Amino acid sequence: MYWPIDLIVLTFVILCAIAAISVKDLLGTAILFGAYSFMMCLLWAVMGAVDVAFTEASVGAGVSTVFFVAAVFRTSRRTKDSNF
Amino acid sequence: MTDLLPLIVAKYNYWLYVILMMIGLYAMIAKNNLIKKVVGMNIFQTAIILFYVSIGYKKDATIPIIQNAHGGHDAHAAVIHAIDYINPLPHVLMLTAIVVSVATFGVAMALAVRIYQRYQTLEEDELRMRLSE
Amino acid sequence: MLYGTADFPDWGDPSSPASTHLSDYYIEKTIEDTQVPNIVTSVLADYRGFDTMFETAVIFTAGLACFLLLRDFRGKKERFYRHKPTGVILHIKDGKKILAVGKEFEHMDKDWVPSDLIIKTVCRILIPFIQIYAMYVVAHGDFSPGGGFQGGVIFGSSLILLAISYDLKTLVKRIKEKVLGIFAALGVLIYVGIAAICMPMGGNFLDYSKLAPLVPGDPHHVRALGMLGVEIGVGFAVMAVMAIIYINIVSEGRHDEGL
Amino acid sequence: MDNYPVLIVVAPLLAALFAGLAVWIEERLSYPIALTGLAISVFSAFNVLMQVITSGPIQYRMAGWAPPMGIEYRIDLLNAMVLLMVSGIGLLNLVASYKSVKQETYDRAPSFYIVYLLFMTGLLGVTATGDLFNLYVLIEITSLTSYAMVAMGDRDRGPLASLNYVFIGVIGASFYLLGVGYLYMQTGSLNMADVAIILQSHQGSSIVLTAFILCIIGLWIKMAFFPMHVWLPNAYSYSPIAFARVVAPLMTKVMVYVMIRLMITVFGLDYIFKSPFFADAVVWLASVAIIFGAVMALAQKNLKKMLTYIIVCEIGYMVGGAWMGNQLGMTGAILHILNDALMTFAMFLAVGNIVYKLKDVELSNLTGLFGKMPWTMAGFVLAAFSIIGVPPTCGFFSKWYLILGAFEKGAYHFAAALVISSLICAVLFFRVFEICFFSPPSENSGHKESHSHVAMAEAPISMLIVSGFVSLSLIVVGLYSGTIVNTIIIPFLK
Amino acid sequence: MTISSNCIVKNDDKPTSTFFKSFFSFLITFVLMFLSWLVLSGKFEPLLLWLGGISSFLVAYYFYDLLFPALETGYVKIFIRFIHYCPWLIWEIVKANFHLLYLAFHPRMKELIDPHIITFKTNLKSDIAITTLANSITLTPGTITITADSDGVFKVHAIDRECAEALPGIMLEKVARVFGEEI
Amino acid sequence: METIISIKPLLAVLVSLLVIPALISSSDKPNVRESWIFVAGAITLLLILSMLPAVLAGKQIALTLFEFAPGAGIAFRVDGLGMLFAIVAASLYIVTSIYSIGYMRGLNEHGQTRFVSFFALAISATIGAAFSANLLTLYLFYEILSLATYPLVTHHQDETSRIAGRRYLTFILGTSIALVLPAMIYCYHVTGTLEFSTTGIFTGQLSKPAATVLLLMFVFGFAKAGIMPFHSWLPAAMVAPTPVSALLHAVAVVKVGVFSIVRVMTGIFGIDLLSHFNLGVVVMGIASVTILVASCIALSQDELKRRLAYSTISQLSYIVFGVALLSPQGQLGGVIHIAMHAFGKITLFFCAGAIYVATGKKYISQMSGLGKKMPFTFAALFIGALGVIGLPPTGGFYSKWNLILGTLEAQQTIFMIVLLVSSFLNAFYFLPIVYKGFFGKSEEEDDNIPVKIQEANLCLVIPLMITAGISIVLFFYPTVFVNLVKVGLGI
Repeated sequence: MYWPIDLIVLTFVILCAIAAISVKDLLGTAILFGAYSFMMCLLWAVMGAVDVAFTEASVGAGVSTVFFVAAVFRTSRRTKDSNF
Repeated sequence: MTDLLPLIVAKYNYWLYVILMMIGLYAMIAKNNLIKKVVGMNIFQTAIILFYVSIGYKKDATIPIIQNAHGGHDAHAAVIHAIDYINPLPHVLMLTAIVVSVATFGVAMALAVRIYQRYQTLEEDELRMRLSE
Repeated sequence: MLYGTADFPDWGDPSSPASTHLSDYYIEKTIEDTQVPNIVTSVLADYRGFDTMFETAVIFTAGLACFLLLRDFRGKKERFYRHKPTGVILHIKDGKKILAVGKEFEHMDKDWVPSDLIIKTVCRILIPFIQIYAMYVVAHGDFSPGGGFQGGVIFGSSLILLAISYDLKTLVKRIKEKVLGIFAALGVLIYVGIAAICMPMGGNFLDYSKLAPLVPGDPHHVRALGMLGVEIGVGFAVMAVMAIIYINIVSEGRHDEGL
Repeated sequence: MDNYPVLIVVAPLLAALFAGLAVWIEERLSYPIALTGLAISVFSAFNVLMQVITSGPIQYRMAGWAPPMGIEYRIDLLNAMVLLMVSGIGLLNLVASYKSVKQETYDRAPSFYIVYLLFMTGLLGVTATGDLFNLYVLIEITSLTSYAMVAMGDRDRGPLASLNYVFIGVIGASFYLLGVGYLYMQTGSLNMADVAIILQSHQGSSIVLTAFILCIIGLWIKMAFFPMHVWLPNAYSYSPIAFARVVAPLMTKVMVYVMIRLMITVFGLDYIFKSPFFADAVVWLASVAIIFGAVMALAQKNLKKMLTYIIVCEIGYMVGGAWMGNQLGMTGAILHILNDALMTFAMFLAVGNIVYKLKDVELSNLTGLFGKMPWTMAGFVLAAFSIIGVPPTCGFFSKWYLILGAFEKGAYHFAAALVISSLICAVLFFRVFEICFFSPPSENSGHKESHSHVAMAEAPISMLIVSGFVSLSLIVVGLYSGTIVNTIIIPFLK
Repeated sequence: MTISSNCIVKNDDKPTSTFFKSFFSFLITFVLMFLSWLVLSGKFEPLLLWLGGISSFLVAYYFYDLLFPALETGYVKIFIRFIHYCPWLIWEIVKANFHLLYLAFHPRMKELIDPHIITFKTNLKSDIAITTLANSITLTPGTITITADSDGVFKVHAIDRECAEALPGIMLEKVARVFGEEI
Repeated sequence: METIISIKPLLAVLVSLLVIPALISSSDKPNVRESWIFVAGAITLLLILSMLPAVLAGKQIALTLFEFAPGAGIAFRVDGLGMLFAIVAASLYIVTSIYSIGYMRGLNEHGQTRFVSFFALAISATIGAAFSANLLTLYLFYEILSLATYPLVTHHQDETSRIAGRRYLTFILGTSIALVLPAMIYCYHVTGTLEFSTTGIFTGQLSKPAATVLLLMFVFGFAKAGIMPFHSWLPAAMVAPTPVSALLHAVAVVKVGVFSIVRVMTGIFGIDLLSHFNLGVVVMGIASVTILVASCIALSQDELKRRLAYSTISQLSYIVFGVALLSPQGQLGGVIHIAMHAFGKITLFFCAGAIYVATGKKYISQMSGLGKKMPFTFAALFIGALGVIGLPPTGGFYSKWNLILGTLEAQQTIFMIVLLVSSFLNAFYFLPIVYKGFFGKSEEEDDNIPVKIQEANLCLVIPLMITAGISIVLFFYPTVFVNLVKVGLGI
């Protein structure tokens, strides 16, 4: 119904996804990953899947990110991964 | 080309899910860092969720919560038309899928921590070197 | 292979097969069958309740898996104590010696940062509200978006927030590992139990409508009540598991220190 | 009681939860609870099988909803057989595991049992369910539990193997989920029977084709079919033996079952074999898988690793048989699900006994085992013969049907691959026997009567009994394979 | 550098004297929780009310000491004064917003913006007062609290000299008044 | 043909099998253990003999145990051929048991319990093979026999036996899996049955090339028959203790191979089909090559047991040769050679074992003059040699005679020459041993001291006397066997 919003969010989703896997700082990845989840959640809210959006907001942007940060805290933050 | 354009436009959601999936798959295969791979895995899973949610979407329909039925007892007052509500089934399925993905994510992170404890690295090539020693 | 996509029905087409076969039934009959206006909840917890039961089991498994993988019952070798009034730090290298420390010393983490007062105070105030919101989400799954899982996650995050804003020891002291473990199992057990009770009551597995004699009130409402019970179970399990996973990851399973 | 079908699946789940609660009271309670749960499961499975044989397929509606709306369990002959097999093996392994779990996972034995029960729940559920999505959830339960178990095993390499397993497992499951999504998009239903009915009017659709390919590829990844097998050897050989004993025979076999179920019940054999090209390609691939698995097994120096490659090889048998496109091949594939599960189980039981005593199953360490552990080795030999395909062990009879199927289709390469792999297996196992039979040369000077009295060091009696029982069942099942084929498989295929 | 961990650990060693306090704390939390439940829910079915009651009870039982670690009689007063303080804060925020807009669109923006960090010490005692002040500073555009510790030492980042000079100033007085503390 | 349903064939197979637990449980009481063997052997033989009258009367005794597909299952059927083979195997089992007690105890071998247990298993499998009603059952017992003999071959558990065991399995198991199994399944695929029938099971489904390939797969696949080039396991297997070589590698194992080939040719293909496609000549050719080459190799062997092994290889081909003649006389001669050669060759092996136990000598070149020390043994050796060469007064003459008649009957003169040449070769490699034994001079022998008789112990000598005796008896009274063969082949 709101296809422009939809499209913009979709673009953001893809940008976030690509950024998340190509950043060298794993904490950055964590944050970008959270942003990705949040964008996804917005997208679903737009599509009317409120329950899914709610879940994704609490899980993807919330708990997953926390787990992620916790894991990075216990491992190393840097990665030698090249950009692509 | 003329046929292709409407094809792309009418189904852009589906195309984008394919792109996301490929990004996830790429990260899982090509990335050297295990945590990045886990991120790729999650992107892969969300892409599928996007796909399902897209299946359920209906134009000009509203969220699948029946509006005029609060209280439950006067439900029969209004007739409910299926066309007014978005298909709830994919949402249900995807709730489950999200749960599964977060469970997998947690386990994968725990594994990553374990690997780091043992080898002090999460880079695949270094791990391989350690293993072959 | 993925490009079978071209044959898809257009996005959002209301007459595509996906949205006409089953979903029509669900949308039109939910109220009649279950008296739950949130169709997602009714499908989740009733029509396809069996899926959800296993979904909860998946969560339980994940918690268990993290516990199994990371939980380390050995004490840490090194310990640090800080003398509160002076800030002098004692470093004890042999962990087997039990030091009888007075109240002035506190056990502290190796890479210790003083936790921020602002965050701490704000979280302190926020956490109870988050928790009541989580419970609200669980209880109102029938009417509005949300349900056991979301509520559980939110509740779990409130616990995690507690751990982050203070320190892990606070959380572990407050909610024992045992309690979390029991909650995790109990939550799933509530679900499976409710489902299983339907069998001796003469119904099929999960057939809440057969529970009517056990429940006071309107017998028509019994399915909704069943769903509510189930959601509460899910909430318990998810809450506990989220906390378990977090605690184990962040402390490498030692439950002593962490983010 | 009509609730047996669901009891098969729910009993282990309930037991897992009760064990999860009981652990906090008394750690030792978890084992009897687990035993009870699985015993109930086996009992129910047996009842269901009898019921199905006498009065046809059973439909069990969850929550009382009619099939396409709710989830149903549809148990026919094939299901019932696999259910009994899975629960039986689960129970037997549990009996055998008590000592080895204690030895291997000293401080987390209770958790082991809980995870084990959940794993069994998943497998049984996968077998029983008649709903495509429910299948996915259950597959995930089995996968998650196996990830945990694999990581629990070998302290050093376990976690890494497990993480790789996670990645590949997730890809596999996601492909399957995607396939189900495509199917759902085309049919609007998730119930297998319902989908099958609707699909008949959509035979030409490219969505259905994509769905089919995605589902099958997902399952192939999960069952470690040849090009997608890379995760299996590491994952299985690093997991604790008490778990390897059950995951090796069951996991892949249940996935093969799911593949056959999808082929027969959902898509329909007519649809699949309409164009011969695809099926031919799969049979070729299966032949390659068989040879590859056998050759790789030959290259291994560790007994556990060797066996894992044999699993890869056996998967090739079943996939090839199922895609043969004729009744004989399918019969062989189904019979081989049962037989292979039994013989791999027997094999791993014997290996479990050896591991219990030796800790390490590098081939070079096995010298003189026939003297030390004669009973264990007897079980090992029987299982090996079954894998080679020596009559009257059961492995021979499924091979028989598979080769017959190959002849009927004219797929001589597949028959050749079967024969060659049998030969390679023979070489493999006799190499092991040789090592075990001949003691190290230093002790072997002169023929003395005292030689025969090498100090026996057998595994605990509980493990031996199970091992012996299963090994003998190989012969019994082999001898009665005619009965099995005639009462279960043929009526099912008709 | 004292960590106020005493406020979250239950003082088990003197239960008799603290029981009453705890109970009050519990009661107030319970009431607060139940009120928020009602606000969220907006439904007054008996079932939901019961559930709300139970939930509030649970939260209050387990976590009463988070919200009100040590019961003080002045809480109600503080609450009322805090409500008075809010409009003023909002007005300050609005003012600061305009100031920032002015900065941002000023032609000599780069000269005007002169970020620096200032440190000052207050006499605020209670955690909650310090936090309130810190958050108020942060909420006001142009200034961000970097750290604040329990001794009342603040580190604030300000965007320009004008913002910096306004600190701690009147805001501190107001906050101190709200929490009944000396400046 | 009348068929009796009876459990006796099964019992005959099971007796030796069921005695194994008893053997194991009495492993530390050798006398008890050996008495168990005799009990089992006697019961087996009695069971078999009790079926003899019925079989001679032209009846068949059948029992179907498991039918796992139509026409394929585990089923027993006793006919003349099977009866002949079973009698030979069971009676020689008893004799060999006596012998093996003497041999094993004489050499103080290790692992005797294991030895006797697997021996019993092997016998059980042999009788099972003899009584099998279809190719599947035959294959089953064939495989069991292969596997059961492996621990016997590698009994010494040293490096030589390891290599021998490897070769043994490679040939036996390899060929059976790679050749027999596919061939068998192909037969089933084409015909839908594997039951032996006197007319063959094929009814025109096979083309000549297919039939040829199939037949060759069977002939080479049953490598226990030692058809060249799949023969070299047999000399290698001679590292086994002599009772094993005697019973298994002169009677049970190798004869099961030959028996299987005979069964396949007569019961699966059918004489008519073979003669229709003229396939007999192909088999005969292969057999002739084996006969001649093996005889020549035997000439050059110095180790007695190896010479005997090569002799066995060549003699086995006689049997295949005889059946492939496709004429009644030839078949009679071939099949009866199973029995005649068995008694002759086992005598020879017994002698070799007895010499080894008594003097520790393995090589023929060392045996000069031994005949004076061990006259009974060498006498038996002489009789056995006559039997194998095919000279009167031994049973071997009877079978050779019939074979030659058969070649004439089939008008295959070239093959008659093969037979004659090989007989000469046989004589060349056997008679010198006997001659040297009696008339040669051993190196440590001193003319002045009168030779003392130094026979091996009685347990060794009596069996070889018995078998030598039977060889001679068979020359005069071959009727039972002849009748059995005639009943079995329907000629």
